[in-house]
Amino acid sequence: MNTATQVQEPSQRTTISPRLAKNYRRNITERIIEFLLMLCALSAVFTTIAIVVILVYESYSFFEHVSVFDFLTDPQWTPLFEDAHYGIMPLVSGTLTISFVALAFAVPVGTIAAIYLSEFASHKTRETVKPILELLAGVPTIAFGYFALLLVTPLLQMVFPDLPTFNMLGPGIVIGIMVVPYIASVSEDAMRAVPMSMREGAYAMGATRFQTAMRVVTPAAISGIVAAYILAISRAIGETMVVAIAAGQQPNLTFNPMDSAATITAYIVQVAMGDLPHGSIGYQSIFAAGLVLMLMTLFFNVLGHFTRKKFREAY
Amino acid sequence: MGTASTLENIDAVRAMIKRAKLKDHIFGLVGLVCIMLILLTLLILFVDLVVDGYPKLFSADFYSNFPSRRAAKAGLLSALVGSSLVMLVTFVSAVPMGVGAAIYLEEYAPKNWFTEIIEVNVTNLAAVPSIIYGLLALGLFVYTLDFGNSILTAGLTLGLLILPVVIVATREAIRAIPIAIREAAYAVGATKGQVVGQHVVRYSAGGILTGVIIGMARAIGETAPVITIGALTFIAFLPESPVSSTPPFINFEWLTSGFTVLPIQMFSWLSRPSSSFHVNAAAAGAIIILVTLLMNGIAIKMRYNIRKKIKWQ
Amino acid sequence: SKSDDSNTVEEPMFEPNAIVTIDGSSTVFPVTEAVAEEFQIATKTKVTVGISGTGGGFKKFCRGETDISGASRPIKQKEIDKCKEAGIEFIELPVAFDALTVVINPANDFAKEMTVAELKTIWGPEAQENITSWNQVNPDWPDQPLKLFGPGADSGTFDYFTEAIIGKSKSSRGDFTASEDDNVLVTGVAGDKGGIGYFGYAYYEENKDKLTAVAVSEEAGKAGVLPSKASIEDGTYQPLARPIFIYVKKSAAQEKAHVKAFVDYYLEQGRPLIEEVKYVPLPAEDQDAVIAHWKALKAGTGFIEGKAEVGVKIKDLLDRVQ
Amino acid sequence: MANADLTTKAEARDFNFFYSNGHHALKNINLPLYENKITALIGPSGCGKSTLLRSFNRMHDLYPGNRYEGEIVMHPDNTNILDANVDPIEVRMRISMVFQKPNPFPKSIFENVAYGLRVRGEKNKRLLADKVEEALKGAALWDEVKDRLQDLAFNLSGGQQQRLCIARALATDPEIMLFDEPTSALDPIATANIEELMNDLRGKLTMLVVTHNMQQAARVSDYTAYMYLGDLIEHDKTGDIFIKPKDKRTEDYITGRIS
Amino acid sequence: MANADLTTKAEARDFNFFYSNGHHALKNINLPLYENKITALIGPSGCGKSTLLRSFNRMHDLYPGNRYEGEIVMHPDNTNILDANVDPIEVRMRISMVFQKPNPFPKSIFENVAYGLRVRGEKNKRLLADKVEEALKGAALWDEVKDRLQDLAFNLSGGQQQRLCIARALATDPEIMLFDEPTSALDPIATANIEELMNDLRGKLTMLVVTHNMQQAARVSDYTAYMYLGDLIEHDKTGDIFIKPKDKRTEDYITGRIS
Ligand SMILES: Nc1ncnc2c1ncn2[C@@H]1O[C@H](COP(=O)(O)OP(=O)(O)OP(=O)(O)O)[C@@H](O)[C@H]1O
Ligand SMILES: Nc1ncnc2c1ncn2[C@@H]1O[C@H](COP(=O)(O)OP(=O)(O)OP(=O)(O)O)[C@@H](O)[C@H]1O
Ligand SMILES: [Mg+2]
Ligand SMILES: [Mg+2]
Repeated sequence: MNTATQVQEPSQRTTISPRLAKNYRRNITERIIEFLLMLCALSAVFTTIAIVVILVYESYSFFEHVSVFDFLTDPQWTPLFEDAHYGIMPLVSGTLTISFVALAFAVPVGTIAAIYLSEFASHKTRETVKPILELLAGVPTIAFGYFALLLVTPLLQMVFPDLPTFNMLGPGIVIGIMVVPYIASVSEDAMRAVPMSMREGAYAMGATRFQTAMRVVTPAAISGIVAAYILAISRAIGETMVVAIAAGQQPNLTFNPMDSAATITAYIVQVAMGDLPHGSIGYQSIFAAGLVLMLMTLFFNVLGHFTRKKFREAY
Repeated sequence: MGTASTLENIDAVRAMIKRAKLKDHIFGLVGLVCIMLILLTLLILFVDLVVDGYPKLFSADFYSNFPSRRAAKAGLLSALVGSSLVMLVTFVSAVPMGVGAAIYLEEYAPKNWFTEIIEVNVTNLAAVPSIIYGLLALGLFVYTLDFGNSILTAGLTLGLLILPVVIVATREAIRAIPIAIREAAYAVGATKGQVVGQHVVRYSAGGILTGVIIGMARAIGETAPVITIGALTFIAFLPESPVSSTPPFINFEWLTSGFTVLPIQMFSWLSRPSSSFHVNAAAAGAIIILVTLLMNGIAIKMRYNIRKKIKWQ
Repeated sequence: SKSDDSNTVEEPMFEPNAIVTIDGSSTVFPVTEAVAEEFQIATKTKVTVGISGTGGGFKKFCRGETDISGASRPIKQKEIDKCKEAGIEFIELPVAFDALTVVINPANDFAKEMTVAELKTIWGPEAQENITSWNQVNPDWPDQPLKLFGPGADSGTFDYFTEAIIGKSKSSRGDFTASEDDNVLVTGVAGDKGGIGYFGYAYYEENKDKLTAVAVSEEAGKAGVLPSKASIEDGTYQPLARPIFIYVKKSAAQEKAHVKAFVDYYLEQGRPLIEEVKYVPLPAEDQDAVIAHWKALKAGTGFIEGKAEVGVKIKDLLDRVQ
Repeated sequence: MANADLTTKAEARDFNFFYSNGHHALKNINLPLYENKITALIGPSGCGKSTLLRSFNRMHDLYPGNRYEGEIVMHPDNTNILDANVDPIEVRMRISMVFQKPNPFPKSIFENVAYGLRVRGEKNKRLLADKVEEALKGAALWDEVKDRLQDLAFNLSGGQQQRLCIARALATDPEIMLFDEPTSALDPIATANIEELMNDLRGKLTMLVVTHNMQQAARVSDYTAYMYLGDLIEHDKTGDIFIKPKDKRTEDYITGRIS
Repeated sequence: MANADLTTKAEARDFNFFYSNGHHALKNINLPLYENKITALIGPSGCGKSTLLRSFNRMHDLYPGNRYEGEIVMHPDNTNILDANVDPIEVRMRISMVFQKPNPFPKSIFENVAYGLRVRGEKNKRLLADKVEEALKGAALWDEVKDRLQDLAFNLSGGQQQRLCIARALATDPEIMLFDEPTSALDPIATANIEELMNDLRGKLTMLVVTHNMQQAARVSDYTAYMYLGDLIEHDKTGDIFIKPKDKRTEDYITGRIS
């Protein structure tokens, strides 16, 4: 084919619109825009770097006084006392225990709520309930703190008469309530993302809603759901005011939720509220604690990021 | 194949279906209970605060008085103004930056390790505990940059805090715009800048705004980072007004002013010895919840309207 | 808006942008806040009162950022040095008394009176994990679990209590529920039959219905004394009554008319306000001595090397400064 | 077009369908499905082929607001499957369906095929294994997958996935099988495989096949129905429809004047 | 097929295309587009029709990693539009495109059509209005929308939206128009309208049309090219291709043996 293409004199390339003459300037503007936008994107990196630098810098001074070994193994955390001990373990145990209680509450409730919203509720219910659930995230956390101290713990004391006023169970459950919306909403999104054709496949086999939800939709969305759990863990670990108010601020090396305890966050905010001079070891200790907190959440966040990524590849 | 096995055992099959559907009903009930549990908590919390704060909530003085040592006289004025000004700084610092970052990530960023780092960073920041932002502010804004515990410090801190929220919301809004729209614009000869400016940003504006509102609603209720920067202060006057009637009409003195915000005011009332202050605290709590409810409500309504108006095919 | 008539600047007595900046102890805060509020109404001058704590307050004070610093303990030698470096001279003014109050649950009818030694047994560092029951403190008391509540280890109150009871500042057991928010302590003691805690007198005053105050005796055999206005004024509530201070920057007192006016107001009109916020005013003659001290602008501290002293007399303190 | 030798397995009678937005998608459809015959549904895009097919297993019940009118009757029991008293789950146990895009579950190959039986409460392992093998053989997939039954179904190729979906549908011994453009997402070779498979099943199973490929309809079906804008225009032996359509619109479509 | 009367408006010469994942989607394509003629591209799904079409306005540049090899030359200026020195924006200003699914901007009808001119920096209101009217008339849409130019484009029906997209493409006086299955998302009536419109434009504009509907190719095009698995198998006058295809694979496709 194609033998008869007429031979054409290569004529001069003409610009089609006068605007094309501005080609060069246009490219410059486009470059500048791109560069500015990249700076914006880098702001996220800068923030992270700033956080890390501040935490590491202040912690460095802290670790000049306290050996890392003591920090990790000493069973007592009393940095502000005459007989100062700098063992982070009691704060970590408090943090983990409260997070565990929170998740023990939030995972079942949040997952069930997500499955209900995604597979059982009518479109209208879902569209009304979901935003209301998200409103919970907007409630100031100090309100939740007093809610835990003045309402939930007394209720729990009716069941467990020995429960002290300050304990990890009450605030744990309240944090659980606070993170349910995250779990419900992110899991629900993951379930929504399961293509309708997959559900139709199950229903066409004669499956009931429950069977479809449990045996097809949930497994298909599992990595998204797990990512939601991980997000919830880092939320629970990072929650501050509820624990500061209701858990007792007592650094106990214990995993018993019926005890009172302090968490890393509660310690930081307690110290930040008190009479602590800048540059003292006490001041530095909140940054060392903050560094540990940051590392813990970082671990879970990165875990979550990769789970989500895997999940995105599934379809 | 083909002999009607289901039909032959139809009674057994029906009984089996009935059993299976029972689980449907049970689960439906359990799900409803779970949701009710959460909704009821919200309701109890709110009603409790409203009931406790009732005498204050409906008194005009409460909104126009400064804090006072006397519960009956103490009002929210400086906290209201403080929260508004802090939110202004938060808005100005977070929104352009967040939207720009999202646009870069969605429209410009090449797929490489560098972008990957930024992405991991953003998701990571979104889950960094707010108290860490407080420490950042303490170390960076208060002591290194010497901004003190000013409106500027608080606004920037909360701005950084909601930056990931804005980025994520904007990215979602941008992703909702079909590729086809971009290709259509490119196909008539638009440049990348034009596609971004005249299409992407414009069509995602509603989505971006809802994200911003949700982020701001979160910032309004944040307590821990603001406490960390040391904002527990008795402030019985208002900062310099940002606008004035004489040239140059705007000033920035207010940025360095001390301040108080709603959750801090609530917190400080709660820690008063006299329980008569707890009425004020409850009223302040109810107002914070109301404001966040309102903002979220607006965001949801907006999202709904946008979806109704622009239905991508 | 409506508030204009009462609070905002209408006819300021001083230049329109004059601000009295105060920071420091949360213990002194209620008094200073009350004074600030009234002063603002009277003179239309702006006052800010921060709560950075005694230490945080001095930090700012010695950097020259504030005019006045509230303190629930005397200034420390380190802080004095810092101030000196920055060329800041200060005037130390005791303004009122606070009484640390030991409280127990109302259901507790055996420990209404306690000696300092008993308190030391309960709160000393050796007690950590050892003293867990009331009968370990006093064999006459029942075998009831001991639940402790106290202010955070970085507060002036904690410093003073440990100094007064244990004999060494910041020396205390660590296994107690600590909170900067005294209402949390109130809730804790009120909610626990075996509870014991301590905090400023004002919190006890407001929560008398939920708590019992402990009468403290200095040594066994002596009768216990309950905290009250009378027992603090006459010096019998020992060792837990303590003075609280404001430190005024001398240069500000000399150069800034509004700061001077504020301190004048504090010392001369403060009495009813101090009572209103449930602190105990200084006895009349001490008050006069403080005013004289202030008028003379005598800079420096009356404490030796910045060490707190339990049961120190106001007059002695003032006299030591020349 | 009546034929005395034929048994009617199911038939739509004066059947109308309305989508929740009020759209009247099917108008007065009368269509018999003859036992063990393949009926093809053809017609331009949007004419209602899928809508009709999905009515046969009440798939539209999944989305609220859709409305059926008229009857779809199954024989020999003469049940109107649209009746409000008839449980759609029961209907779907008798009639299975294969979709346009292969939609295996995120499970192993074995579990995919066994799913229908598990839903029916079957727990006997031997029986499950037998049934799965039988269904995979019926779907001409056994030889390709017999050594990796525990592999995730997603690891199969598109054509294999579609045959897996057919095996899944076959495993429960359905009375009728519905196919909605079963090959339109597949490449030519996979398409040929599926068509061959349908030819194998011909005579054993009643099938209803939607296709927008007329050549496919001509190749695989015994009967063909032509739809246009929600109406069933013509239904007849496939040979007759393609050689001498009675209706002008059918002719236009077959000759490509409408697409 | 050589024809001395024809002017070549553009041609692909030994053109190869590789997707970023390394897929060699087009292999040694040689294809002339004759001036003011309609060329149709047919072939089974996945054969590379869209890929070739989108190479003509360098749409692939939008996605990093895609690679062109060989030339696509435009006449009379003899520009190789794939040349790295040629700005793809310039190419797109000379060659416009209509997509499979109507993709109007969420703007008013007027602004949709005016967009290409605005991008070219045109601000004169009179001129814009004239051009928009002309383009809408050219797209046979003017009478239907002239009273509601400020309405949102989404409020139009699918067929109207597609004609709007054609108007948008026409408004900038392109030298070539590309159509990628422009009717496959439309109902038969809208399809007929679009085909009629293309017939109206015939002789005024060089067009390249991808379609998977052979009847459509037969109806609207002057020349037809048949592609298979990335190769251009045959290119000839439309009548010749459909009546006496030279290649066995073309014949198989046209007679429906491959689909
Ligand atoms: N969920 C729905 N709600 C409202 N209308 C619908 C819905 N689904 C389909 N329709 C409309 O019903 C009509 C028939 O659609 P249907 O999907 O049955 O067509 P089809 O013949 O299968 O077409 P195709 O060949 O494109 O699959 C169409 O006009 C379609 O727009
Ligand atoms: N973005 C991409 N990356 C990698 N491969 C692609 C991409 N897009 C298409 N392909 C592959 O390139 C080949 C040609 O695709 P193309 O879309 O051009 O086919 P087509 O002929 O237009 O088919 P259809 O009729 O389905 O539109 C196919 O094998 C396809 O899978
Ligand atoms: Mg269909
Ligand atoms: Mg294509």
